Amino acid sequence: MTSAGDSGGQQGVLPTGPADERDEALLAVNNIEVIYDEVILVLRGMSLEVPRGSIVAMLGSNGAGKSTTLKAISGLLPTEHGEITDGSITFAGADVTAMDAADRVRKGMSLCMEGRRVFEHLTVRENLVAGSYTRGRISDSDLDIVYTYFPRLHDLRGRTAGYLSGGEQQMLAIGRAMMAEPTLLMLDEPSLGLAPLLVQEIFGYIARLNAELGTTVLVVEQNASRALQIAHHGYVMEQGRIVLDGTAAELRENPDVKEFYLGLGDEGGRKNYREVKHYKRRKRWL
Amino acid sequence: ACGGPGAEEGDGDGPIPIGVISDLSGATADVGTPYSEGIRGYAEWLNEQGGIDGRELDLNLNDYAYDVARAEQLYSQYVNEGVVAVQGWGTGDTEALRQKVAQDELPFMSASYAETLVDPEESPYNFVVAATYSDQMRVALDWVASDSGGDGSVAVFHHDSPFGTAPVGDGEAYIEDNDLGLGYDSYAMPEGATDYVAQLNRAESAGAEYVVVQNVSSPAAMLATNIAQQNLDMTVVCLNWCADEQFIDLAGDAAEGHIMVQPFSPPSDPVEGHSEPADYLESQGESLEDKGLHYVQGWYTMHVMAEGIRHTIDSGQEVTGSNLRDALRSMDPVNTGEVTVPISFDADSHRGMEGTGIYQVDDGEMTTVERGVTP
Amino acid sequence: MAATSTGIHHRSYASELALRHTSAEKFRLVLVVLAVLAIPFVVSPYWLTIANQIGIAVIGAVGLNILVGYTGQISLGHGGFLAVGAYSSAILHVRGDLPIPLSVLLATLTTAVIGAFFGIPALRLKGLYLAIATLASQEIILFAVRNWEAVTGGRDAISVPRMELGGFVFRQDFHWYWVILPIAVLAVISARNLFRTGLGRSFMAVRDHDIAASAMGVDVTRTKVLAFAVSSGFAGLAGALTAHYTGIVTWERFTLEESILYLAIIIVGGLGSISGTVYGAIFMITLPALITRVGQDMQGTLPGIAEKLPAVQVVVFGLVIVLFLIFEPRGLARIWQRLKDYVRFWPFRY
Amino acid sequence: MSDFLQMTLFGLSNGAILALAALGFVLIYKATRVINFAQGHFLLVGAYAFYAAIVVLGLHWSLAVLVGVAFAATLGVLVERFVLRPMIGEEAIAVIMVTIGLSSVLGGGVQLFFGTTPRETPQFLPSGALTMAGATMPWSRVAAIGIAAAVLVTFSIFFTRTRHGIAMRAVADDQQAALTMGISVRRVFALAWALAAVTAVIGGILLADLSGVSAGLAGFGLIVFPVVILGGLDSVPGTIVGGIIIGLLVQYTAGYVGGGLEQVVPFIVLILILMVRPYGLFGQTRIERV
Amino acid sequence: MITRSYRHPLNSSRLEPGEPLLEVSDIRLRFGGITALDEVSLSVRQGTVHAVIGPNGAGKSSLLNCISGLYRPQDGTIVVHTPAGAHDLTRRKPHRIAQLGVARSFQNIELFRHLTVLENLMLGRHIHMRNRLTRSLVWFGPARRQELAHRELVEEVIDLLQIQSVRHKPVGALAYGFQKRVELGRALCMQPALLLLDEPMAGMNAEEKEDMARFVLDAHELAGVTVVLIEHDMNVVMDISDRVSVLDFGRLIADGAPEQVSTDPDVAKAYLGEEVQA
Ligand SMILES: Nc1ncnc2c1ncn2[C@@H]1O[C@H](COP(=O)(O)OP(=O)(O)OP(=O)(O)O)[C@@H](O)[C@H]1O
Ligand SMILES: Nc1ncnc2c1ncn2[C@@H]1O[C@H](COP(=O)(O)OP(=O)(O)OP(=O)(O)O)[C@@H](O)[C@H]1O
Ligand SMILES: [Mg+2]
Ligand SMILES: [Mg+2]
Repeated sequence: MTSAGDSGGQQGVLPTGPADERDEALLAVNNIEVIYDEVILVLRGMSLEVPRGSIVAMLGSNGAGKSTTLKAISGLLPTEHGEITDGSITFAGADVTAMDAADRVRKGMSLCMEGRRVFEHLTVRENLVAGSYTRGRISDSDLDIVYTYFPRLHDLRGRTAGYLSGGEQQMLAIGRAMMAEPTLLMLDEPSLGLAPLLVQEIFGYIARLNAELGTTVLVVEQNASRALQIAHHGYVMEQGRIVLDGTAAELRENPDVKEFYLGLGDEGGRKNYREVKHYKRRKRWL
Repeated sequence: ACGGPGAEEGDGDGPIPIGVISDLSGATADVGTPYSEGIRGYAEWLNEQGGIDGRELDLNLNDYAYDVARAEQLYSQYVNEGVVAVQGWGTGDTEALRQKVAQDELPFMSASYAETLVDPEESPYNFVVAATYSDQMRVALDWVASDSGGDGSVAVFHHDSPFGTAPVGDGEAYIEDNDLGLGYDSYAMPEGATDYVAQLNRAESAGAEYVVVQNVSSPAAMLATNIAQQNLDMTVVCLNWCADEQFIDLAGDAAEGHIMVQPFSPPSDPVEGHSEPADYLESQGESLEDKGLHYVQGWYTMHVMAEGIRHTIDSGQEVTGSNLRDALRSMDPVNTGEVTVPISFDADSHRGMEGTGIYQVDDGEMTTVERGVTP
Repeated sequence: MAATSTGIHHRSYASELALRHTSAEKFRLVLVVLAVLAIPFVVSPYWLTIANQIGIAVIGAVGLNILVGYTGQISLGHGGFLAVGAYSSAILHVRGDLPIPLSVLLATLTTAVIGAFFGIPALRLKGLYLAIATLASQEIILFAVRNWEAVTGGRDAISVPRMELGGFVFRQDFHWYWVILPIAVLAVISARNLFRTGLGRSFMAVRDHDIAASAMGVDVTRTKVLAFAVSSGFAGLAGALTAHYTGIVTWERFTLEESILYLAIIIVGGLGSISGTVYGAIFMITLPALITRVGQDMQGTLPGIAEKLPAVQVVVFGLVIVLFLIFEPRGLARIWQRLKDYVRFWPFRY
Repeated sequence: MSDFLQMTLFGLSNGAILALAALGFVLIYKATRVINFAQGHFLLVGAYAFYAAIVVLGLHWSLAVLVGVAFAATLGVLVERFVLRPMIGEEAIAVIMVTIGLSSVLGGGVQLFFGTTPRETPQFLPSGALTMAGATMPWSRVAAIGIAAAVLVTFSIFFTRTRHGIAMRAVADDQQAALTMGISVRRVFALAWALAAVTAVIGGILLADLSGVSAGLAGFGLIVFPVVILGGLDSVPGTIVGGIIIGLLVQYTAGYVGGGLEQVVPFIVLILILMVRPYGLFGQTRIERV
Repeated sequence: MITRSYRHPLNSSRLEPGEPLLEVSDIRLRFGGITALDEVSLSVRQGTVHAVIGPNGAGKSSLLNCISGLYRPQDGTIVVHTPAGAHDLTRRKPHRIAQLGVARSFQNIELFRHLTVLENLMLGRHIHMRNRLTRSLVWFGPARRQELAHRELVEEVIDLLQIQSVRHKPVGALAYGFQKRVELGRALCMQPALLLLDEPMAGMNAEEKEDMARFVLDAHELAGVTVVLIEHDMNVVMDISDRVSVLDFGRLIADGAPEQVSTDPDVAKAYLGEEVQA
């Protein structure tokens, strides 16, 4: 925990990568439309850009299609009876819309899926080895980078992953995604179910990763205040399309974002959960 | 018969429809295929000869894959098409259809030679064209008794099914009734076994010197191989469905010296009756040696049925199921040119014959020990 | 799936619980009923045999679907339970001289009890382990049938006299059609009923998540055993009908292949769908017959193919199943659903 | 005593072949969570391929083995590509049904080419027999034990030690997650099927040597089920132990009890053991957390 | 505050507010070498919202699982009080515990995926229904009447949770937030005496959390249901709970009123870190 604790100081500090490099879009999603089961239209013209070297946060209520977007980007839709019926996705200048999911990982896109999804019957160590699959043979010392960020995983390395607690599994999932050494790391709700201390650590870690290794990060997150603290840019998604975007700072000041995502009252102070009304203003950007 | 709508009886001068239920792809397809080809071959040959009194046999032959439900479907289709008789195959389907053929009055011949089928009281429309399994067993036991000088011991290795157990009980009774003084034990041969060493060991401990096999060729050949490998001093006596060329081919040297009880004489022991199928096959560019004795068996089973039809027509009757049955019962014994003993039925018994041949494997051939042996 | 419930509004919970809602659905039902009633008068006895076999298969397969599709317990032992039903009813009728309706009923109950007994491994086993354990029960039942000669007559078949009710003898498929059809319809309806009540829901809850089900107060043990009992009860009924319909009971009819056929029916039809079971039974029973038919026709036109035909038929049979499942692994029920949706939402795609 | 030894030796050799045949199930299950009901038919196809290479093409047996293995591997890959791949992500039981359909296609295919007559085995394993303490055991069976042991040990190591072995197990756990690791689920599946087909060929060849080449070989697939389950569906060492237990059990029952009981004894023992160990002797426990 | 009235009482516990409802004493739970719970004792009183917090892997879910009978602690007792007396839960099967009115939701959403929302909620009624095979097969008559009768309470819960629109959808196809609500609803349909909620608000944005908090409070305030709540969001915990227990590595390190616990240095060190309290 020591190393992660250090990263606390990085929060909110913009990463230091060269500006011009950051401006070039590493990932561009152009107007995609996604349909599940040939009938359920989930994404309706979704567009998004992730500049190289930046951290981009995506917010949105449950069911808005955030996970679907990430699955579309990483090529997982065919495994769920979903397909991209329109639009395109480019990564590092190449069109990857129809590329096989495994090949995308080889190209440097790595997704850490929602809900942990560790390999239950494998040990922690074997999970990490599986994560490094695209890198060919690795030695045990290659695992150290993950162990330094998550010392707990080192202690648990011989344990069967399925028996870890929720938070431990989440660490493992992120560590495993790291092992592929991605250029673009996509995280789907990394703080889900984590204790405050760990949330803090993980966001610190994401920021550090971005700053130290230059990894581009696209993070979907419900903990909007955390996400907007480390992100450079943010998108808000509703019902299958982007309804708002801007720099993180702009979004933090937007009144709607404040109310719906940051849980702040009109006066800017935090609302008390006990006092929230039954029938509230329900604004949608549609 | 209850043919239902659209059924046309095989009357008039048109072809005579006959249904055939064959196993061409199921569990017993290895022997079912040549048997079925024999049936078809005979019909084609007969039709080339001008049929019966100018009327051709119209075979409707289908595979039922040894599946009783499929046999029922096919049977029902045949009834619907107005067949006058049916050639069936296995024990399961023959049993399952026994009541129906009686009700529909369709003579039914099959390759299941269980003793229960020869009693017209129980199965009025079933005709057994060969010596029954029980008769074959009796002949085998007589042979064992004389070969051993009256104090041998027999182990019956049988398929674990009605087919396999059909002669087991009768064999035991036969030993007792005739004071043959033979030891007698039976062993089921589990499906899919890769050896029968354990069973053989038990049989050996029980003192068995003769192994009567009521099963098909492949397991019988494996049994013979095991006996050879274990250097056991046992003589195999194969009944009907393993008494064939396949057994010899599969067992190779291990088959030498073993005995076979087989009502139909094999092509390797040419008799007059082989020339017709052999010539016919030659005209088709094939040979009887390749097809083997089950072809002959199918051929002459169909021959018996055809003779029944000829007798019906000759006696001025319409060709219907019940007339055909009466004809089969009343006609002269069918001569098969020494392939079998003459075949005949009467109102009290549908046992076509009692006599069977005994063969011995010698130098990879079935050589005749004796023909027409009766228990 | 999401699209299916749109467009219909209910005024009471009661109307919502009905099985048919729209007039189109009711109209379709009337058509189906008319067709089913007309069948025996228009088709040949051959197709009537198939219809009867389908009817029996529907009963047995509904039972299997209750267990596999709705309760999530894979079973490879259905053939064994059919055997128990067939033998019980035959023995009760032939040796015990019970009238057939009674012997069939008792056979159904006996099979249910035996099924419950063989369901006990399900309390500990899951998935494929359970599947193989049920395969074991199949083998054990058939072994018992073959060797318990005093009761079952051993390896030989039991011959069952033709059914006679009030002096009327059921000889033909035409007669049997009117026996099998109502029973099959009742079986289908009662299964549908089961799954709109709490009991049926608890079956599905155990399938989807047995831990959560137990936390909801569902007694998982009881539910699983009950599912086995109900399922085998249906199998017993189907087996008993087979016995009297074919007039012969032999164990050879109830081998593993039979179990697999029944599994094929519910998978091709659609797991967890009663109507799918009916489609599946029709499909799987008719398919071999159709293939044979086509083969016969080809025999005339392509004489050379005659010897190869059986092998070709086997290949085609397998191929149809494979292609079918590749095309729609969720079965015929799903295809039918899609067709209906397509018509309903036409010309809009979404 | 010599009877006992005799039965033990035969039990062991049968067990070895059972284990080898079971290995094919395990390989496929481990990677794809599918029980391949066509495994018996792979055995059949393998035996016929070998037979064809030796008898029809007239090759030396060592070449024929290579041809058989190559043929099987190709078949495995093709089957995966065209039959199993479209089923990725479907319910296990639907996939099982596909393999049942597949078995029908394979069985019919073999019949199409080779007919229904059983063929004599091309003898290639050493003939003659090993005699010890009054028991005789053909050399071919001794060789079978050796071959089976070698294949099984190789695979045990593969799964626990190598990266590809781990990838295979990862795919079995969670295909989607494996995809996000860049593990090509397709390639893993193809590999699993190819390997399973290859083990089936080896099993088929050994089996054919003992019992001849005929359609009956396919039935072996079913006899193997108790072995697979007893050992634990996903355990390579489990297949060895399971194979040996069942092999011996069948021999002893046949030898000492008889009456056809040997056919059900494996199943009865299987149920008893499963009641105590629901995942077989070595199978991995399903993890259920809430 | 707008109040709503209910035709059906959602709370089936007849104890007076403030009386001890659940008493966990010295339970110890081990998995192989790991001790998930180590001599944990706590007492939940009727009519309170009792939060359990702690770092990941501290044993919070394990505690809930022990209460609902899914795990069996090696030592200790867990007692639920009803007017009829005290019941030890440690040797009871889960479904028997559910029959005592202990309802729960799960951390990772354990709904019946292939069933519709309605069916899931109706399953919540299971303990109150009598299921007879013959009646079910016949449907007309008692079975149908029973379905209709229980449907009324279920519809009330549907209204409460505002999930009318998805009533007939299979829950597997629902968005996460709805699934969470359905899970809560399923537990409420049991008319619980004690409601155990394992991270009901995980993965939600502020707005959705507000809704969820509202639903929990509705059940608590309007129906008087006693709630045990595991939650990581300290704001929620602070706002809605009456009492907080803190677990760390299987041990209870603090237990008390929210304000008291949040200022405890041990808790801050183990759990909160330098969490900014806005
Ligand atoms: N496999 C699927 N089949 C059908 N519909 C799906 C599937 N996956 C998602 N959906 C639907 O797509 C919509 C968007 O789902 P998605 O998981 O992308 O939302 P999300 O924004 O990630 O929500 P959350 O915050 O709850 O994770 C939802 O309405 C969901 O019901
Ligand atoms: N079924 C089980 N088998 C083995 N170990 C288990 C099991 N369930 C829980 N554990 C272990 O017990 C410990 C406590 O787990 P638990 O799930 O109760 O934690 P938690 O407090 O709920 O954490 P989180 O906030 O991450 O959900 C963990 O170390 C976990 O690995
Ligand atoms: Mg999501
Ligand atoms: Mg937890």
